[in-house]
Amino acid sequence: MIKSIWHWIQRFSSPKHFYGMSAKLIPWFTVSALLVGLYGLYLGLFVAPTDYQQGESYRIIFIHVPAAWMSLFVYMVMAISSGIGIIWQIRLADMVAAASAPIGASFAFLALVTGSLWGKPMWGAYWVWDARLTSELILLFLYFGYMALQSAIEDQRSADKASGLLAIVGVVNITIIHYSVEWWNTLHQGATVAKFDKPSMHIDMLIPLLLMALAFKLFYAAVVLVRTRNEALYRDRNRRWVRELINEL
Amino acid sequence: MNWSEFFHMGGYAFYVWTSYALTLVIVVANIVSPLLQRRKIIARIKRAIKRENIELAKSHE
Amino acid sequence: MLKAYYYLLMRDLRLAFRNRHELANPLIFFVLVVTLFPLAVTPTTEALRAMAPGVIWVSALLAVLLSLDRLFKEDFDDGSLDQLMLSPNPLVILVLAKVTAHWFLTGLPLVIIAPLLGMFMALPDEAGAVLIYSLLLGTPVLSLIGAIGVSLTVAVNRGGVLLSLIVLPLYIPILIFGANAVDVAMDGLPVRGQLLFLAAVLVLALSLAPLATAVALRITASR
Amino acid sequence: MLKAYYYLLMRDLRLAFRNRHELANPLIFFVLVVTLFPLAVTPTTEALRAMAPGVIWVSALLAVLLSLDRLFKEDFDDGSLDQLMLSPNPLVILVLAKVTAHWFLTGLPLVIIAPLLGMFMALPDEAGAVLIYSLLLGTPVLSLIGAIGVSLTVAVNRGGVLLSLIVLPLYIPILIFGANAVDVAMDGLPVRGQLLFLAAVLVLALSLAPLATAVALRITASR
Amino acid sequence: MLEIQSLECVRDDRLLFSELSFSLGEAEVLQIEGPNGSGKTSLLRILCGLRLPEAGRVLWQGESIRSNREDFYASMVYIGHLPCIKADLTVLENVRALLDTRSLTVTGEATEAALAKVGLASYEDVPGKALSSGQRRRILLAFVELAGARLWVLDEPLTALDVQGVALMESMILEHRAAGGSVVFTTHHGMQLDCEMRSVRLGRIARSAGQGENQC
Amino acid sequence: MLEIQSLECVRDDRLLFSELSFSLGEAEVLQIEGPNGSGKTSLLRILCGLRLPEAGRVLWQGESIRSNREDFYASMVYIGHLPCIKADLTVLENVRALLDTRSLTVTGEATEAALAKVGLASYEDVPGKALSSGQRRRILLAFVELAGARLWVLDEPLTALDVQGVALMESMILEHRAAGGSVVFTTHHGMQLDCEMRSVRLGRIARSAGQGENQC
Ligand code: HEM
Ligand SMILES: Nc1ncnc2c1ncn2[C@@H]1O[C@H](COP(=O)(O)OP(=O)(O)OP(=O)(O)O)[C@@H](O)[C@H]1O
Ligand SMILES: Nc1ncnc2c1ncn2[C@@H]1O[C@H](COP(=O)(O)OP(=O)(O)OP(=O)(O)O)[C@@H](O)[C@H]1O
Ligand SMILES: [Mg+2]
Ligand SMILES: [Mg+2]
Repeated sequence: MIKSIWHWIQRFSSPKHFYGMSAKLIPWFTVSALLVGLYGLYLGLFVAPTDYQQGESYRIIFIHVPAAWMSLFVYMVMAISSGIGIIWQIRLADMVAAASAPIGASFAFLALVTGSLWGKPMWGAYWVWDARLTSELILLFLYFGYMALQSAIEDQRSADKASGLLAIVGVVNITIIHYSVEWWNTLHQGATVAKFDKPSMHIDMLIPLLLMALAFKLFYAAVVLVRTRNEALYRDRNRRWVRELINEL
Repeated sequence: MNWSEFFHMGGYAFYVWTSYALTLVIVVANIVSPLLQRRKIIARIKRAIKRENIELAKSHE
Repeated sequence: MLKAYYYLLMRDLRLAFRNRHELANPLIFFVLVVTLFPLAVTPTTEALRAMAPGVIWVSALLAVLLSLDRLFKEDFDDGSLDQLMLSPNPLVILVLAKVTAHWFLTGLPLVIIAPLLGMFMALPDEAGAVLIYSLLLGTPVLSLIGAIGVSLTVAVNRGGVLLSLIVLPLYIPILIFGANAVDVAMDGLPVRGQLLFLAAVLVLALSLAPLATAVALRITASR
Repeated sequence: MLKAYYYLLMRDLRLAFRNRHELANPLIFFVLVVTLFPLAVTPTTEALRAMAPGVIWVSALLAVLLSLDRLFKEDFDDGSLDQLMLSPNPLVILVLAKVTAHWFLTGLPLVIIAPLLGMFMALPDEAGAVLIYSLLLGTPVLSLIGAIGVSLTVAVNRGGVLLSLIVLPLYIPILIFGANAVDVAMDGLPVRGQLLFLAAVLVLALSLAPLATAVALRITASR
Repeated sequence: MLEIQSLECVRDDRLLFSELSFSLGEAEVLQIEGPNGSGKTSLLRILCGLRLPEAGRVLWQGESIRSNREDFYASMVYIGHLPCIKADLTVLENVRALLDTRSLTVTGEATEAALAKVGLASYEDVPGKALSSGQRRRILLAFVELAGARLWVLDEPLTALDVQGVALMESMILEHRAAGGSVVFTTHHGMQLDCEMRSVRLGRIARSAGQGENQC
Repeated sequence: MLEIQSLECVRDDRLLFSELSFSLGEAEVLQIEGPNGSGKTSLLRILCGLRLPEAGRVLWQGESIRSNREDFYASMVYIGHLPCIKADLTVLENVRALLDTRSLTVTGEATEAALAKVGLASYEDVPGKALSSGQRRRILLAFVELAGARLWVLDEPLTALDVQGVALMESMILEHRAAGGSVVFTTHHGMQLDCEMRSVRLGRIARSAGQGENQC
């Protein structure tokens, strides 16, 4: 039983099989990301009411929060699939991890920049040293570290395993950082954190927010598939299936 | 609500629209870069195949 | 097994004592960096005191960071690391021996000199004591976590800056708690919480980091 | 001669661009170290602002320091340095080419990113501008003086910390004047004097450091 | 003792060898042959478990070396392209350090005898950094001599050795074989061994997958 | 062309050679012989001006090489124990980088021909890090071929080369000699040169000053 599941997983996770299957999935993800995203934008920019405290500036929320969520989510995907790659030696998992890193990094960057753009009108400064901000910044550095290590090691297998290990260690670290910074900062600077307390949100704001979050997830799914396909092509460049595929192009 | 008011964003236009513009840039970059990458990879593999064929031909001589 | 641990530790210590001058290097670096700050800012006593915990801790951290490549780089370059990996003893034990040696040669000296620097930066006495405790608990963790970083980057040439990119984010919790303990002690508040946290992290690192390092070494050795 | 300069410069730049990721490393290190400080001290705006010039300048200095071994270490290890020394072109020119490449790859990026870090540390705008000028004048000197240090220590294995011992004291004047300029600008005072001093040091270093480096290289090559 | 089962090794774009199988019994000497870049070093590193092969297994006494590490490593010794010499340790300390990683305690006399044998008799207290390239390699010979391993894996052991050094290496291999030990080695510079010897030839430089050819 | 006048070299405590004199004319080949640690590498480095001798002088066209550096270096090329290969540059770029330090502009075809000659024809765009030890050394051969120098100084040029590589090196030296160039080299592994050849023998490993013996 277990053996047959194992065989099934292996067949299913072969780059060749993945390459064929993902081609069918990508259009669906792309189109639905576009539709959900446009609808979410419409609701967020035109329908949602003005916030009585923050004025119109709060509309940054519709990209800031989804981007911040995604940056955490993608890191978890990266760490988990790295773990799978290291423990069960499934190459596709390594490829997914490697493909996720640049996407996650760009989300983290987006969250940082939109956050600081929002911070200027709200706090009067682009940047303050608050727990959430700090851990998001460190997260960006962890992404950079992952990508730098991945490209610095020549041997592809070593690169995957080494950077995967780093991603896993990073998860432990991010959790510790988050709590430690929170504790450290509330000791001295409760005020900043209090600003984050989510006001009970108006439903007309909540719905576009959730829609945008969904759109970002769908978008990630589409992009990560394309990137993983690239990784598969590149890493299997000497295998027959890639050669045949390229010859047909 | 008229358009100029909409673009004005209650005085927060710079912050809001920079955010949205950056989002657009990043979304586009995320779409374009893997496509370019794909093109590069395919070109590279094609070159490798060509080179091998030349070498194969040579070694048969 | 214990014998292997002991021999390797001794070899590393002996190697370090062969070039006495190198022994003092992390220490001197530490002192130099700490002294740079009073030179760069207007040194009023209050300003100095306010930045002292941060400056001392950051400098200690950088000193450890810079001495990290002592840990495996040379062994990697001359092939000794291959021989370690081909040892019949568990790699974890050997890693632990090397980390111990590293701490004796960098962490410990920093702990010993720290009170002097505290004095230099006008740190009150009670905070000076906490500085020592926090460094005593914190520096072994820096060596342990650093070992993971070095083992991941040892095969990369010009890996120095890459190493810091990987290791510095991992050092941040220790830095926050270590410096914070000193900071809080300056205000005369209790610091048990911070020190307990550092101790907990030390135990955690001691049990997990050598394993991770051993795995990482096997990965990078696969040339 | 100019051709040799150009070719060597190009070779080094190309080598750097071959590993894109490495290109950003000194920069990331710079940003990371600057970030460490607010984490280690209580980050009130005034406290941050007070330490900003010092922290940013010290971090820039450390980033340059750490990237120095890029300058000759690899060439030494793989024997290319011997070939440079056997070149029919004057060694000074080749040294200058390598230093130029080093500055393009480390100093310049630091200058460009510095305003962002000024923002992180709550630096007022006018001080931010002075920060850029001071770094623009100061970082080439760091590369030039650093080159002397590396050429002296390149034959020593584990020379990293030794290098900092040699180089850091030489860096101190630049640090003092650079950081002071920013400090003074924060108070709205004129900074012409400091900037002129930095410019003078730059001219001096540009004319003397390559010569000293060339001599030092001939000495260390005599293995 | 040692069994290689259908190994495959790929580096970068190139398949170096695949379906490579052979085995090595007691008192056997095996040479890995092949031109520059044919994968000899890679093969030896796989054989020691330092590198993972793309496919295939290495067995020691019938068990995979990965599950049986301690046993395997206790009875083999490897020397590669790199000299493993610490610049700051003396010749004597260098040998001892190498032996220590294997948890071997060798008497002082045995060590001295081995150093004398490899021609470093008067060099015991010279630091590693003051040795010429050939002298460094000789320390490794002393290490191999003292390691007391049944299997020797030697990658280009003749590098930098002078004529006398080459003769020494040859006689050491013969002695080891006579005592029932086995040897796997590579070299480009003819080793004249006065004994039966098998060889594995790795293919011509194969630029792409599928072009490798190995004979056994 | 090259004249060595009563050179002396001391390393650490040991006198390696003293009062060593010889000269090298056009179209001459000279081998430096001697066991491990006898000072061959040290001699060659002195000869290039990379190392200062304890006593004695090296003259090029009758002038000291130190006062005449540009001229001397424009007409000699040296390869040592180290490969000078940049891991991140391709084979082609590596050769060009080596030539650039000498301010030589060599046509693309000439470079390709040289690479083909040393057996790296299809490796032009492979990065240095992906080369085996023998392939790295071959890049140096291409460099020597293209450098257009009259004097070649080669320290163990046969290191890591396979049989075919050794034959190539031999033929290159013969060609160079035929064109009027001269060569100084060391090697432990017999080089079969089909030409007149002189040799300088450095003494047995001398442990302390005064024991060195050199013949010329
Ligand atoms: C550089 C500045 C900022 C950064 C790096 C940042 C980062 C983050 C991150 C990482 C999250 C996700 C937290 C989680 O799900 O655990 C988040 C959520 C959020 N952020 Fe920000 N943020 C920044 C500025 C701001 C500002 C100025 C505001 C508004 C005043 C804001 C409002 C929010 C809200 C409302 C959420 C959702 C909270 C929740 O899910 O509980 N952020 N931010
Ligand atoms: N680090 C590396 N990364 C990628 N490819 C490599 C690496 N090292 C070697 N190779 C490639 O692997 C092949 C085999 O190398 P290997 O070192 O095993 O050869 P070898 O038979 O030992 O050669 P030599 O006789 O020159 O020592 C070579 O063609 C080389 O191009
Ligand atoms: N860096 C050094 N410091 C001190 N002594 C050295 C150094 N390098 C070499 N020696 C000593 O100088 C002597 C000559 O070394 P050299 O490298 O010139 O020998 P070689 O003839 O090239 O030997 P090999 O055949 O082993 O390459 C050796 O006895 C060695 O002990
Ligand atoms: Mg080899
Ligand atoms: Mg030599």
